[in-house]
Amino acid sequence: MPAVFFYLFAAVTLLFGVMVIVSKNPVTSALSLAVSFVGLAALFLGLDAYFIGTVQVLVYAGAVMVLFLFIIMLLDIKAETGKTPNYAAVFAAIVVGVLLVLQVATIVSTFEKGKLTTLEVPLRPKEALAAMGKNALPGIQRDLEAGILPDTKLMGLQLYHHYGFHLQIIGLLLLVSTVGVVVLSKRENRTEGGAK
Amino acid sequence: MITLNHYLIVSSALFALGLAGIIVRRNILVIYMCLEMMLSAANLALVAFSRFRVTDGLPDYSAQALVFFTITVAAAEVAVGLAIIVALYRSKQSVDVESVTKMQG
Amino acid sequence: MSIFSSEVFLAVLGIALVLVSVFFPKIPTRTLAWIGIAGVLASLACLLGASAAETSLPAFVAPYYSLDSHSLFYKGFALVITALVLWLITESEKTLVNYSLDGQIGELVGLPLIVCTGMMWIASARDLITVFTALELVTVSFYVLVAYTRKSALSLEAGVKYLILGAAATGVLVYGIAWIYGATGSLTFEGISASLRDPSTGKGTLLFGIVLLLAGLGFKVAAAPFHMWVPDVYQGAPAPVTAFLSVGSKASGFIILTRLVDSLVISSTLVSVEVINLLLISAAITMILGSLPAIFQTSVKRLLAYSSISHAGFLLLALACRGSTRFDLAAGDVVAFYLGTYLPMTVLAFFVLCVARRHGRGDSLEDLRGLARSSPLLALLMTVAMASLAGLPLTVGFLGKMMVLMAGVDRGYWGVVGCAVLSAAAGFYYYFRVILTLYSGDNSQTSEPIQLSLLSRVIAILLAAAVIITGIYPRPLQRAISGAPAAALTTQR
Amino acid sequence: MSPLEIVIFLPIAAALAIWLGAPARPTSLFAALVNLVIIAGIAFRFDGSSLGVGEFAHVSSRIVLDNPAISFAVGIDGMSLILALLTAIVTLAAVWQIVADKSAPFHIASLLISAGAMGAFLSTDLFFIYAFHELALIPTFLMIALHGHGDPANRRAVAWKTTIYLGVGSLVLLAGLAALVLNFSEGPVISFDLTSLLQQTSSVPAATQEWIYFTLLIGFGTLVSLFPFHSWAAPAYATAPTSVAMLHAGVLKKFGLYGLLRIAQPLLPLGAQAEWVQNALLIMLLGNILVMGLVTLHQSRLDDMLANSSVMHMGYIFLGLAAGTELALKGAVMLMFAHGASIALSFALCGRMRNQVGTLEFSKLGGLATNAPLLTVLFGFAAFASIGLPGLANFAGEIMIFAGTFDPKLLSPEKLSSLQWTTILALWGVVISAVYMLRAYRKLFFGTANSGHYLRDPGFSQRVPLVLLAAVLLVVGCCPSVLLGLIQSAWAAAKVASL
Repeated sequence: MPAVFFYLFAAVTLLFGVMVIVSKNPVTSALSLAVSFVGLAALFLGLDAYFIGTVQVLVYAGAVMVLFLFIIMLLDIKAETGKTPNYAAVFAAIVVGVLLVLQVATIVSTFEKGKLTTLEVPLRPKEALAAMGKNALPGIQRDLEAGILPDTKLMGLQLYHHYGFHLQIIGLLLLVSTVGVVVLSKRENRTEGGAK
Repeated sequence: MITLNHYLIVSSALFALGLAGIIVRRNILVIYMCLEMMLSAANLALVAFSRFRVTDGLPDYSAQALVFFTITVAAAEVAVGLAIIVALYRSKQSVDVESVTKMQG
Repeated sequence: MSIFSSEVFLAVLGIALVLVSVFFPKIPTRTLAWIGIAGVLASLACLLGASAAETSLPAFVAPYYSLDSHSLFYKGFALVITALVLWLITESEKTLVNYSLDGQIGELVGLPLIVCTGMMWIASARDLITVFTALELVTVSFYVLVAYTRKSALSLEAGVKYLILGAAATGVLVYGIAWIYGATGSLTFEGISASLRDPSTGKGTLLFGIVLLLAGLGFKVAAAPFHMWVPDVYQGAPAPVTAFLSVGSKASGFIILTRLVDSLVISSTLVSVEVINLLLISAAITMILGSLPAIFQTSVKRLLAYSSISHAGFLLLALACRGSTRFDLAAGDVVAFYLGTYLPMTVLAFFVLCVARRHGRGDSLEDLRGLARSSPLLALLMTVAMASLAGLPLTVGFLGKMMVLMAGVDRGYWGVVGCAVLSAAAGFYYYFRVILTLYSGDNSQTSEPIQLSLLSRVIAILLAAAVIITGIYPRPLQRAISGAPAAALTTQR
Repeated sequence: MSPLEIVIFLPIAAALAIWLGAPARPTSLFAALVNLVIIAGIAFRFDGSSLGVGEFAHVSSRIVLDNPAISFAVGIDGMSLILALLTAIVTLAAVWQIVADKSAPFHIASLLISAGAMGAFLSTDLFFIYAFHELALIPTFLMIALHGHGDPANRRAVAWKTTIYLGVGSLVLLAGLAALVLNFSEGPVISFDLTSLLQQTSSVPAATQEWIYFTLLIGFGTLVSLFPFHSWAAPAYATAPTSVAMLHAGVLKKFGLYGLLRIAQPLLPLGAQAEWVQNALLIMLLGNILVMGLVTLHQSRLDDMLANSSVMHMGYIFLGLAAGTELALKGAVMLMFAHGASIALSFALCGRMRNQVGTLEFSKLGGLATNAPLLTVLFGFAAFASIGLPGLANFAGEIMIFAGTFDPKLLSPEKLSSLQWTTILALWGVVISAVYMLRAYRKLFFGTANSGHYLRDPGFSQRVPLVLLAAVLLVVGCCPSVLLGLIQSAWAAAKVASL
């Protein structure tokens, strides 16, 4: 990804992230977060993670944030007014945040000494094809031969071939959360023993 | 040239923003959004690490699988979380953190 | 039936119970709960009958699934606590129905089974992805369980608190996993352990990830400084759920921590000193912050919450002592041993609270005054539980504490051992205060006699007997942990 | 099954039976009697000369944990036999004299304390020696807090103080024991077994031995009310119900001394001999004898006085321990027995007086002898025994301790050692105790009678426990060889004898 795009999307992600925190109106916060997530998705694309980037837009920016907005509208939550911010908390938050970023900056400055390569390594589909050998499914094989990164296909292979068990766990988790949402959001039923 | 470090700094900044939001904000819904920001920051770090650890010419997809699961889990958590917050709002008519400080001691 | 299929069976049973309770609301919850208990016991029987060398794992789980002595013990642990929690739910059915929205508590019976499945998977996890997904399965289920009785404002508050802090912990946990992955290039415990021997692994990166991961897990096990949520959530959640959180969730956190510490500390010295120091510092703070506030509590549930924190401190000390060959050989593993001692006494205490609640007594200390006159049996059970939690000899609680202290002394962690002694001394005060309250109160107070059903009396007495007998004869527990033949497991409860 | 196991578990079983509804008094009397018969039987047939170093009779061992190697092991030698005998006698007396209306809690507590003491004296595994002692903690706590004398707030405070002191003392003790066990075991297996520890040729360096010994001294010392850690004892005994006071002051408190003699002294000889440990111990025991003696002198109530005197007399036993010579150690064991019997008798009498007279203030009482000749005589026994009058058991013990400190091996021709100076100062304690005991005796039983407060001799049944204890004092006092023959064997084995 050209550097200018990186800086652009990183700025979008972070600036709108700041908006989430500082805006007093929850609707603004939610919308800012959605934009921030779109910026993040762009960063994912820059990292050649096309599938993850798409999912980020679909699930986060699409579904999750809409859910947030929906709830905010439903409950009709007004902007906070008249409250003076808790300056101690603001100060603590800034200190914690700055320290964290500094910490990470210090750590990443040591990378070159270790084995982590920080320079972008070009992807080499041909080499990958050789390494995968017969394990590669036909579709993946074709794409790799053509020199394209079959990101979504590789994710599919990964999820269904290697992480099937975890996919099942996640399925169970989604079921539990469905049950949970039903249980937690049903209205009080005054007639005893009534069905849901 | 954009390096791994750039991505990690952005990720840490996003994480720090989320953390700061949790500390500063009093609206539970906004706090919950900040939590999502923290999760996304983690995802960014994971994807960046996976992209810069090229094995056999491809990014390491196991980390991306984890990112996929994280996103799914986050969605599920949001669903349950919002249900709880709605229930709270129904009983207290407020989503301020001060409405959940009845227990002390 | 293989162990894995018994886990799948439990999850399916859990879903089935939820569905049945929705479509056949006439079926009493009690019946469903006992079906669930039967299912859990069947799985337990299957676990006892199976051997660690079982090879019949489906190919899609095999690479992520280990069946060593640890995972077998923690699986058994999850099953036992789930069965006991379901029993506690039947005991406090009346209370729960009062506080649930429509007099239906079917989900409360089904969800624990799914949680149990998650815990059993955590016990077998070999990589961080499995850990994360299974842990989230457990956590999300607990969000629902904690907030379940939402007619009670406290339960709802507890749910919100657990939700916010739990989600924050998840974020920190994932971020930690990301950095550990960045440093080691691996998401499996073996891979992490192997990369530590690689001299080019960046220590700073790894440590940053470890600190974050430990923070996230510290939340799950109620370790300081991530313990703030514990008192409120324990107080607000329904008592059976609190027991489940206090024992089951903690055990899950500790099996992950054990595996993590093993892969970080034992095979290499790259970060071992730092990790152990982190654990020791956290252990010391946890013990102090757990036991000192406990002195001032007026609610028994809150008291048990702080007690749970201080026990987490002991467990952390035990964790820091891992690799002390003398004691790992000894108890199989001091952490597992301590958890094994923690289970029966905690469940016993919560049982008494459930029954007292059912009979109109709240969970404040004053509400238990004169319980000995209402029910000498309940008072005796609570006395046993408190004595064991305080770590009085001849109860199982003492053995756990003694093992931890000796392991600490053996490794020369004097400062933390000193904190542990302080914490235990404070424990004498607050646990004895509960005992004193049970037996005091003047005769003028009206105290209705409390009747217990024969079955619950038998189970409760068995639990108390387990506390005392295991306290005198701990060999079966030790055998169960160190992976001795399954026959030895039968005596572990 | 070893008879010793029966002796330990019978009281627990009896307590359980009473809790389940068995008639309290017959059950506990039965258990106490059976125990006394068994222990007496063992004592009659006991032949200590056949026991070697660290060997015990009537042994039985059941493994409860593989590693750390803990086994439920029981065994008996001369010293533990004497203390078991004391336990059996005092238990019988204590449960016999219980006359409360709802007596079940009293019987249960007494039996549990008795079982704890028995278990501690008869176990030969450090784990169980420690564990059984703690069995008494909850009953003592509850009995003082709920059924003690005095107003509720006060007795509660006393119960807390006692429990916290004993609890923390036990934790220090546990730390010491853990350090001892860990230092003594080499290789992967850690053993708590006293027999194997005793038979092991220790290679623990002197410095380590010193601080472990000191830790044990503080830990055990707190349980015996060694001077700076004594302040729980007097109020506890003054407040506790009579049977609990008898058992705790008479028997259970001896556990700390027993532990020092059994564990610390033989296993850590270098620690015991260390100069600084010795001096610290001497200062502390002088605190017991002189400071507590003076405190006792100023008490205005009988129960306070007895409780404080009990603390004071522990100093003499510690003196025997400090001397470490065979004669002095035998004297210490002797005095443990004698003091146990005499203080139990004192508290039993004190309890009777409290019940009948209603007050124990010296200033309000007098001339009680007129209607109660038997009690007068018995109280005389207790008082004179406590002073150390020849012919009663305490005398034999005290004289052996004093003589032991002047053992030729310890004497240097030029000057007296700090130990001997301590003994000389300690002798003044005898004078102090004579003053307060005789003064109390005279004030209570003679002098002008105070109207409204009468004391009568008890009926036949209630005389039994009192007479039993007095008889024991007299018999042992007149022919100490009855006990000394048993003790002989205990010290033939001990390494300290070679001092």
